[in-house]
Amino acid sequence: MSSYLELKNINKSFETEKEKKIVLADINLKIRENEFLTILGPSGCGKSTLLKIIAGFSKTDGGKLLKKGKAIKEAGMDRLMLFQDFEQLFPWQKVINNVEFAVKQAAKNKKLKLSSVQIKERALKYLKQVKLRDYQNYYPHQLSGGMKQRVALARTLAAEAEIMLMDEPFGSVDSQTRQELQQLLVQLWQEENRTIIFVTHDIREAVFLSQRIVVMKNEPGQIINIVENKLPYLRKRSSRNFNHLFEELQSQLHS
Amino acid sequence: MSSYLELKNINKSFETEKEKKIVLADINLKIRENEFLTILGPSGCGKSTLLKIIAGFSKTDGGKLLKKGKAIKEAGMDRLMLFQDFEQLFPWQKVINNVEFAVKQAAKNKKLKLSSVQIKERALKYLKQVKLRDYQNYYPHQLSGGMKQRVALARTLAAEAEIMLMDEPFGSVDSQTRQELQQLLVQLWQEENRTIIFVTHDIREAVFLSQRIVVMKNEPGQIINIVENKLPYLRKRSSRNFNHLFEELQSQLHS
Amino acid sequence: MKSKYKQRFFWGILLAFIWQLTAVSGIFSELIFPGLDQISIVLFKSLQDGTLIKQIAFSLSVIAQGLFLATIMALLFALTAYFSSTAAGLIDTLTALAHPLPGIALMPLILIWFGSGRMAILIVIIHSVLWPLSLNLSTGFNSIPDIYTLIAKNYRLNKFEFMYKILIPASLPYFISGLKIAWARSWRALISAEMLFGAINSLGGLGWYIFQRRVFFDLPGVFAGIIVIIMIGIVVEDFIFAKLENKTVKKWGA
Amino acid sequence: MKSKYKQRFFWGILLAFIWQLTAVSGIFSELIFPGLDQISIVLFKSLQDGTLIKQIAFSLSVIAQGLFLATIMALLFALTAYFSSTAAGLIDTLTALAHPLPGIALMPLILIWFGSGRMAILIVIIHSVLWPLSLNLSTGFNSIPDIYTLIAKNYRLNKFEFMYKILIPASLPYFISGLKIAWARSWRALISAEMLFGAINSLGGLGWYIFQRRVFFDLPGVFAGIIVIIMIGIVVEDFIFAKLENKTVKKWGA
Amino acid sequence: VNNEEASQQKITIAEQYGLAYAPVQLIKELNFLKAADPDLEVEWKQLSNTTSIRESMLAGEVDIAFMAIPPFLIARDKGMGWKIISGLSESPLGLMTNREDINSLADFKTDSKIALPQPGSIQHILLSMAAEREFGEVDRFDEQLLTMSHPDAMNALLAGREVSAHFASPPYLFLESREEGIKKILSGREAFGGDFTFIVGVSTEQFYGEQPQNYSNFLEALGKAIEFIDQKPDEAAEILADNYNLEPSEMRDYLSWSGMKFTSKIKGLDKFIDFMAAESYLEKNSYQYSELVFEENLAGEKAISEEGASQNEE
Ligand SMILES: Nc1ncnc2c1ncn2[C@@H]1O[C@H](COP(=O)(O)OP(=O)(O)OP(=O)(O)O)[C@@H](O)[C@H]1O
Ligand SMILES: Nc1ncnc2c1ncn2[C@@H]1O[C@H](COP(=O)(O)OP(=O)(O)OP(=O)(O)O)[C@@H](O)[C@H]1O
Ligand SMILES: [Mg+2]
Ligand SMILES: [Mg+2]
Repeated sequence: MSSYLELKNINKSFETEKEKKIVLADINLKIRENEFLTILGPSGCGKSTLLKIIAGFSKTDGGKLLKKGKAIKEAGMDRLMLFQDFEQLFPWQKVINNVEFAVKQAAKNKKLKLSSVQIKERALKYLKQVKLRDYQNYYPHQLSGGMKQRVALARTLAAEAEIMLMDEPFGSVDSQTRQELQQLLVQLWQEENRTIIFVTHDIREAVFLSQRIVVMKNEPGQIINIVENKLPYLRKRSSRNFNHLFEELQSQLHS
Repeated sequence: MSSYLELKNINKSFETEKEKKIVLADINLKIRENEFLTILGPSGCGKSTLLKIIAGFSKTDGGKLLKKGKAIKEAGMDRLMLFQDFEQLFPWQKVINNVEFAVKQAAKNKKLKLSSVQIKERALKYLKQVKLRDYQNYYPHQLSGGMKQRVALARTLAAEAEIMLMDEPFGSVDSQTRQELQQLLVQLWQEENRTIIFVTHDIREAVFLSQRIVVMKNEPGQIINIVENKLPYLRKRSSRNFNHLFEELQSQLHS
Repeated sequence: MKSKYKQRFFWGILLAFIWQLTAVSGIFSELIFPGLDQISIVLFKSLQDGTLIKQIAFSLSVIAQGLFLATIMALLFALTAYFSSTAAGLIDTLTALAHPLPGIALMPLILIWFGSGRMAILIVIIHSVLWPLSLNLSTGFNSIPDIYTLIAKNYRLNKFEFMYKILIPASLPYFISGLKIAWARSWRALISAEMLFGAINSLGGLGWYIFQRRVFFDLPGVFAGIIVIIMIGIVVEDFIFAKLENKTVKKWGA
Repeated sequence: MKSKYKQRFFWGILLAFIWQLTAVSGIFSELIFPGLDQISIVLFKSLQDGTLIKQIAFSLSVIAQGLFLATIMALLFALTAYFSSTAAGLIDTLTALAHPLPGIALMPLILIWFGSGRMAILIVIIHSVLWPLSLNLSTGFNSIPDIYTLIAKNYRLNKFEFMYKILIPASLPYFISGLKIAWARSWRALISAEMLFGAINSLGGLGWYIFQRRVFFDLPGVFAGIIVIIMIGIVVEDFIFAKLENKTVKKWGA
Repeated sequence: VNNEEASQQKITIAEQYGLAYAPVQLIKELNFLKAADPDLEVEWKQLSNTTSIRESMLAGEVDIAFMAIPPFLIARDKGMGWKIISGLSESPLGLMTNREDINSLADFKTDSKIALPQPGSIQHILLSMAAEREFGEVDRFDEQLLTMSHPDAMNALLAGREVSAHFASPPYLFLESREEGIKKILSGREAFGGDFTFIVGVSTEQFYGEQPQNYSNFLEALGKAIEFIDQKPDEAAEILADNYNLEPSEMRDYLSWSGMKFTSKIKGLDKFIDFMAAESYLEKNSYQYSELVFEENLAGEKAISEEGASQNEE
């Protein structure tokens, strides 16, 4: 197995006033190209921290992060992060401009020249996918929580990055929209060859989406299991195998 | 049925640059004392807006909000709101002080004198319930998303309000912790006679928690159905009736 | 918006009324506390004979230039300090050095090094404006939520893009409040500088106008000058700053 | 923290070195550009005979008082403006009126109304500090995220609790940057006022010290005074403000 | 400063407000300098006080300035390379008070404030001279001084609260003496113990050495202006009235006020030096006359000594 992204012995701790808090301990993980990987684990086990390390935002205490064998030192548009926060949109830009921002930066990064019409078109395409086309002229503070999350999703998609790091992107999205977005994501991933690392709390979501599921535990954050999910796409939530895997994971997590 | 809280013909719209956006249209709802009510509905249908109106934060365009027959004009500690946002903790206070804040205000409101030891004890009790006792000396920015939500929950519980308005409090909490918190909430509600209005996207959560489920639709935000949930507490997620109700609600929402 | 002007108007009238009442009451000698009638006459005369207009124009042009230069410099300072911690050390030290020094204490040096012309006045204005503005800007830059910085890194914004796409809009409330302070400070600096540096071939600004009135013991004239400053201040506040805020910060719901 | 002092030290030494080099090079006449040796001698003498120490103490005590009063007033202004929109109109108008007026233009009025004593100096300091500080505070108050205000309403904080539990901590970066500006401004105002009002009871402050040196054409003395101001500025910046920031804003991760 | 050529063609003169500077205003109004050399560019610089003027001169921004003898001496003593061109005027000065209970210096309480331009100004030196003579304490009033420009001081004196006395020069002296309740308790002449030159013209050695032609043109123009006021006071008043924001008749009164005298003679220089050196306002205590005055005016040396002698007889 050629390792596309490789995390070797990653350790991470934070200094607090009273103690040195170990957040991630000895994380080892190999991620294949075009893989859809989800990370499941209890609140506070270090999932966001791990994504931020892969994105190149945080320094580690030790260990290596390799992409195609080369060490990654800083953030880049190849690994685009969708944050867990609601407030990741630029409040000073309208929804459409927030998405256009990603289109422009992506084009610049690929040395592509796009006209402003093309930029707007692409941005609108993604806004439509998250069902917010009608809200293009809203400012972020005029949106609901779930809508903000979807705009952020649209922005991330619009960047058309090689690797997408998604931190609970559907946390505040209603179940129907959520299922649609999950399908959209799978479709996109199948069509366009991307690698996706997806953090979620929703075990069903993990089972529906990913090829492998990384299960983490808390205090300190460690990988306790990596589960292969060989169910064929598109997966049926009501199928026996689906629910079987769900239960297996649930019992692992609740142990 | 004596109506404890009553929403009569509530309408709400926002002015945007280009249009007048109608968010809530003709909301009528009677809520009984000590009821556990959930609100289900698609993202952006006005659930948060509705809670804010009940809390007394937003003016309506028309309609009335009555508590025991009397019009409610402003916010008060009888209706305590737990916001959807991650950033509702005071960043300048440690976790423990954030919770103590609620204890103190509640005591003051009830003209109770508590010693600082008592205040701390109560705050710690609630922190323990959300499993964050060990994090009492952390500042909010040192917490993960789910941990912030739990501290906010602890703060809301600590206020011991008559009516609790909870806006997707478990959005970023992992499934196990979530189930534990759901149980905690039901227990608290049964023991201490509170009225809870709870917004969620998770149909199973609604079925597990509440006596009645308000189903809303989008554009404009309206109530399309109110479903009674007579399943006996404590409910079993795997029971046939549970899943039956789940499917019924799902089909209503996805229609 | 409308109501703001109404309020302004109301309070303006009220203050004027109180002033006039005090003047008429005779508590203070007329020499010390002239009535608004006298002041308006002087103001009108000065406006009519054209010199005051020229002096206002002169002062405004110096202020515009000084503010522009100082803003650019403050931006440069705050930006360099933001991006390089070594530079931050230097700029920090410079600010701590220069900020508390009153222009008047530097007068001898400015006179000696820059003379007493437009250049000297500009220096005084810049010295007055630069430090508080760059302080406010720096605070603004450092108060930006981390997440925007991370996003900027992620999308590989270069420093320049980062500056105008993120830093400045995200710290705009600080920038605007800094600019307001800067604007007021530049007026103050200008008036004092003009008073102290005087005029060349009789072409001075509003400060010199006030100074001359004072020398000639024409208190209504002094007040006429002060009123002009106030008027210009209010116009700038209401039309420029209020517009700026309405078009930005307020619209963004911050 | 440590590295900050190191940097300060490094840059301080470097600037001093450049200064001395320029002085020794003879590009400027010694009258214009005295060497550090000369300056230190004057400084040392002045310190030794005790008057300078007294003058520093005097200036510091006036500043402390002025800053304290101005901060209280600015808080009152900003708070009243925050809570009442009518008051906001008045305070807005007052600020727009008074902020751009230089103390020096108001000197005749201050002299007549408040005399030339400590009171007058205090008035000049307050006039210098009050407006920018209350502006920064107001901006800070108005930039607080809505959610905190809602929570405050929900938990039924009274105005006073709201103020010290929410408003002030939530707008602290603005408050601190306002205080820094206020601190520098108060120095500036003090020095100018002391220069203009002269000595009181033979004491006079640092401003008077500088003015006397200047009048007697003693440039090294002027620089000695300036160096004292700078030193005090740096000490306050590094020990008071830096501590304040480390204990608050930085710790909160803003 | 700039290139030689340009500096040959430009002369910068610092002007100040005050009746004692009237001849300078006349040079300006009547274009005496242009008459001598039409190519000469004349820049008139208005600065707020003597200290600023001194500093401008130090910077090479001003070629010719006018000030009282003490501030000149202080700068000279510190090593400034400049000298007196000529005397300009003598003028009445007066310590004016608004307090009924003050009739002499002895009546000042320690908390009565005396306003004057600044320490080291001629007013300050005169007050110190009087204090030394009457009480043997030069610095008797130093703790009661308020540094104020003349207009501010007059204002304060009229307001009658903060300031008890003002050491005034014309026209403020004249304006104040017309006000009810304000009286003079000490004149400049009494304080000094004789006549003295109030304002002198000063220039730098550099200017003197590099632009001899301009220097002599200026000296000539100054002579012309002084003569003009002397001989045609009405016409001079007419021309200057506007400049001082006064009615011509008022102007004429002021110009001919007793004690107002426009003359190029320099009086009292020795005495100022002696006193200021004795009281350590100056470091050096003896100056060659030629160290202080440009050659063209050294002829006046004798006249000065004679004047001094005649004063002492009075
Ligand atoms: N600046 C910090 N200082 C101290 N501890 C921190 C800091 N930032 C994060 N942590 C700790 O790191 C741990 C992991 O945080 P992280 O945000 O990665 O959790 P998570 O797995 O994403 O949780 P969630 O599912 O709730 O979002 C938490 O225990 C948190 O307290
Ligand atoms: N200030 C505003 N201006 C204009 N529209 C607004 C404003 N605030 C909210 N809205 C609109 O109100 C609608 C309802 O918002 P609300 O936050 O109540 O939704 P919600 O049901 O809570 O959604 P979610 O489940 O995503 O949190 C949204 O369509 C939003 O765009
Ligand atoms: Mg997380
Ligand atoms: Mg919501």
